[in-house]
Amino acid sequence: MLSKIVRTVANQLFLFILIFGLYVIVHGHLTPGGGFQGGAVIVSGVVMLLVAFSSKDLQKSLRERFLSIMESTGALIFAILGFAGIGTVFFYNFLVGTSIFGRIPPTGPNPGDIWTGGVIPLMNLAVGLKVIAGLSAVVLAMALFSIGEEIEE
Amino acid sequence: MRQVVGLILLLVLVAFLVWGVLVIHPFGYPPSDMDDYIIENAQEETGSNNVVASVVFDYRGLDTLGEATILFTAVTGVLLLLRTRKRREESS
Amino acid sequence: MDSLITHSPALIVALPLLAAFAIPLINRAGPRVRDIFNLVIFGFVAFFVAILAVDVYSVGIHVYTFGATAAELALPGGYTVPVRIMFEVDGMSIFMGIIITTVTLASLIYSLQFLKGRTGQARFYSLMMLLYAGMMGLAFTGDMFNLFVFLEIASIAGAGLAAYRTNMADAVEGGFKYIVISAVSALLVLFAIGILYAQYNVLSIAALANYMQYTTLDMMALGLLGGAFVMKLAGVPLHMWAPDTYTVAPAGTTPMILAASYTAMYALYRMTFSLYGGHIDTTAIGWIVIIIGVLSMFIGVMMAVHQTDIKRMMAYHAISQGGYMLLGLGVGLAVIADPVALANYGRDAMNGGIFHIINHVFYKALLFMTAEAIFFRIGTRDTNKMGGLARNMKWTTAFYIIGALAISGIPPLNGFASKLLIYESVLRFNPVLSVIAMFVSLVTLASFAKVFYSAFTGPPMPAYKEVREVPKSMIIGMSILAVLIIFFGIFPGLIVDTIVAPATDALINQASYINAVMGAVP
Amino acid sequence: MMEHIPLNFPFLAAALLAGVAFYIIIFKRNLIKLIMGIALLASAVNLFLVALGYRAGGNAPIYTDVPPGPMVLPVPQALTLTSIVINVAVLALMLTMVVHIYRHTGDIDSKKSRRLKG
Repeated sequence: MLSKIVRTVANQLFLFILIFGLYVIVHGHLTPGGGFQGGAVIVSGVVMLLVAFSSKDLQKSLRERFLSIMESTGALIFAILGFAGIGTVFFYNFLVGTSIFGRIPPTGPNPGDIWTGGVIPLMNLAVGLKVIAGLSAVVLAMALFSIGEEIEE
Repeated sequence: MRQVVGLILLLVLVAFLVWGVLVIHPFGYPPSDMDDYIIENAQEETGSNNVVASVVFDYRGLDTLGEATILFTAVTGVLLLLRTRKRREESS
Repeated sequence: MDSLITHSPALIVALPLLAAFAIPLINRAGPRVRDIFNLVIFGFVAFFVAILAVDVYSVGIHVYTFGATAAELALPGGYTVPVRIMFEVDGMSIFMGIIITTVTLASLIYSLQFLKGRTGQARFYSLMMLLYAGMMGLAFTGDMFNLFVFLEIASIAGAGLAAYRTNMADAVEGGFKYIVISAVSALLVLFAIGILYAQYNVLSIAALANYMQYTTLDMMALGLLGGAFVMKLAGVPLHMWAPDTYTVAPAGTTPMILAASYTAMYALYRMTFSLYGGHIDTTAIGWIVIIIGVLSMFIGVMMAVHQTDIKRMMAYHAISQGGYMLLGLGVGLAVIADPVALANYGRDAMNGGIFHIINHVFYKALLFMTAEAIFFRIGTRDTNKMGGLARNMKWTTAFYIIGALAISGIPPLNGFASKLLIYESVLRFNPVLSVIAMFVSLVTLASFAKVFYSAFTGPPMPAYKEVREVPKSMIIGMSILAVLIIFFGIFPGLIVDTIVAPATDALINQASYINAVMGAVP
Repeated sequence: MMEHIPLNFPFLAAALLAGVAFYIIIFKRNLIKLIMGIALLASAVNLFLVALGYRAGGNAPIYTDVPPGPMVLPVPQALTLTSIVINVAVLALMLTMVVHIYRHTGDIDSKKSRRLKG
């Protein structure tokens, strides 16, 4: 547990890190970034909280069970999105041309449209969810284990 | 003994790699049959402006599923190894 | 049904992945629901493997392109280079698939009661499914980078499982050794993939084989790939991890980790036959493979003889038996350029080497399971502390005898069938090698007989008077393998004709592997 | 052949980085240093992959408001992304195991902790 100044600043800063990470995830099909990168940004925020507060405090608000479910959900959504293309072929981008994220951008340089990309934005979200939960769980579990705390199944 | 074998192995590997640097294509001028197809058709086929994202999630989507799986595997492994032995769950 | 067959390669990999992701959620409903869910999913997967096998044996190579507009469409319309990831299932791939699926089924059933009352079951099963998916993907894939990804999935899942018993220091060390070896070898593979990609700008194995020029860089890539896969399959100069890891891995998973090292052997064959075949100096490479094989055979068995830890002894025998497979395939590779010698004995040697993979995985899996059954009941793996177990553990003893006779090449069990094929064909290639192989087999018999006498016969030790037979699910798991061993031993000709010969043909016939993807492209 | 060398310095850097990594993996006995060696080898491979895809004067392969000109190859970037995540996963698992080994033996020297003789 660090000083009050650090804790307050970390608390405020976490919100901005969260927003930036979500921005990177959501715009993954338009700008550099994507689910993995944005997820890693948010996890860096979690690590910051872990440093500022003690891992036991963090465990109260961020339970391993919750993280585990969240990770499984993210992975399942991703795999099911791949599965959903099975009408044609596994991993077929079946949303291109439909009304959900289905717009096709003009060929060549363009300003970018968020409603493009088919399943790619959805997969980015799923992967983002998975990475946030997975890496937070790893960091938290290692921090808790190193101080000899009990880890939930 | 181990040191000598290790040193020889190391020198052979490094010499091998440096030799590879000499014969590889010049930096900045790679062959690009497959990538040209992707750069030209990614927008039309996947609707994504970010060609890397279209490679990651569409053209090579299975790799990304594998990658997500590896992350899942590692997290599962870490949580499996760091489990505490105090409580016995599922005693049924 | 047709669409099921078309999609079966994807489903075989995707269903276990989905199951693995879902297990932490399903586990909330209780362990019984989770076990049933596991078995049901695995039943479906086994069914898909079966229909895919029938399809591959009757129709030929099965190509499945992920994300294309049609599954068979390996090349994008009007383009000459494959762009997407594809699975390419030929006789050899489905052969590995059959091995892995059978062993996993036995392990899964065996683990049901083995794990009872232990912690971390949900994650254990999750990792088991992931290991299965990783091995199947490795066997099916037709894409270099995808091969790397599946190699890593199998490695990480295997390491996590090997270190499962974290209260034992040995277990964590065994797991750590495994993951270090796996990580280094996977990075070497990735380096090689980068080198190949730099020159040809494709990643599909068939396309790479099609464009292969065999430049200096390709030679480097072959060296890196060969080193990495020999490390992963525990070939002799790089075998040190295998005894540690096999010894400590919990029962159900030791056979799977063993199978994982043979998928690395499959990858080695895929590289030398399908990717580089026709360009490399096959005689020289073949002799290198033979030398590694003979060294593994000899050093493995010599290290095994004086072990007192029963699983460790079996692990050294696994290295030694791996040598037989390398010997058989090495002889085939050495004569592949010579059609007469290939027809005379080269093909038989390869049949023997490939047949030995399935035989060895089955009987070694059975032996590992009996060793763990003993450990399960009496809590030690030291053969000097065992004695008289035959009285109380009749089934386990019977399974041990079947496994030990099979590994020593005693007729009518399956080890005899494949070893005879190897002896006969290698004798015509080089008699010295054949004599070494027979000698190794004798030492193997001696070593297993010694353990049998010290562990199972004799008066029962006072401490083990109350030892009972292991639970039913463990016996069922072992008996699946025992029945297969006997069946393979009685009908070796049938097995060789139906599943082994297509695998050999798939390796020898590089052109059909390339054409399945590249089609009529010149 | 020789005129490529100044141009090929990214490849040379990758090769030398791999050399350092191999040195650490072969000679260092501290398990944490071994893991660092593997991480370094992973970095070398990633650097090599990214360098493969560079096209002289190329832009990032993203069409959103891209200036005219050639684009660098997208596939190596995707491969590198995959490889980075894989290495994170491997490192996490390896570090967990080292923590356990330290718990059991009180030491992270490979000579001492590998009591099992091969």
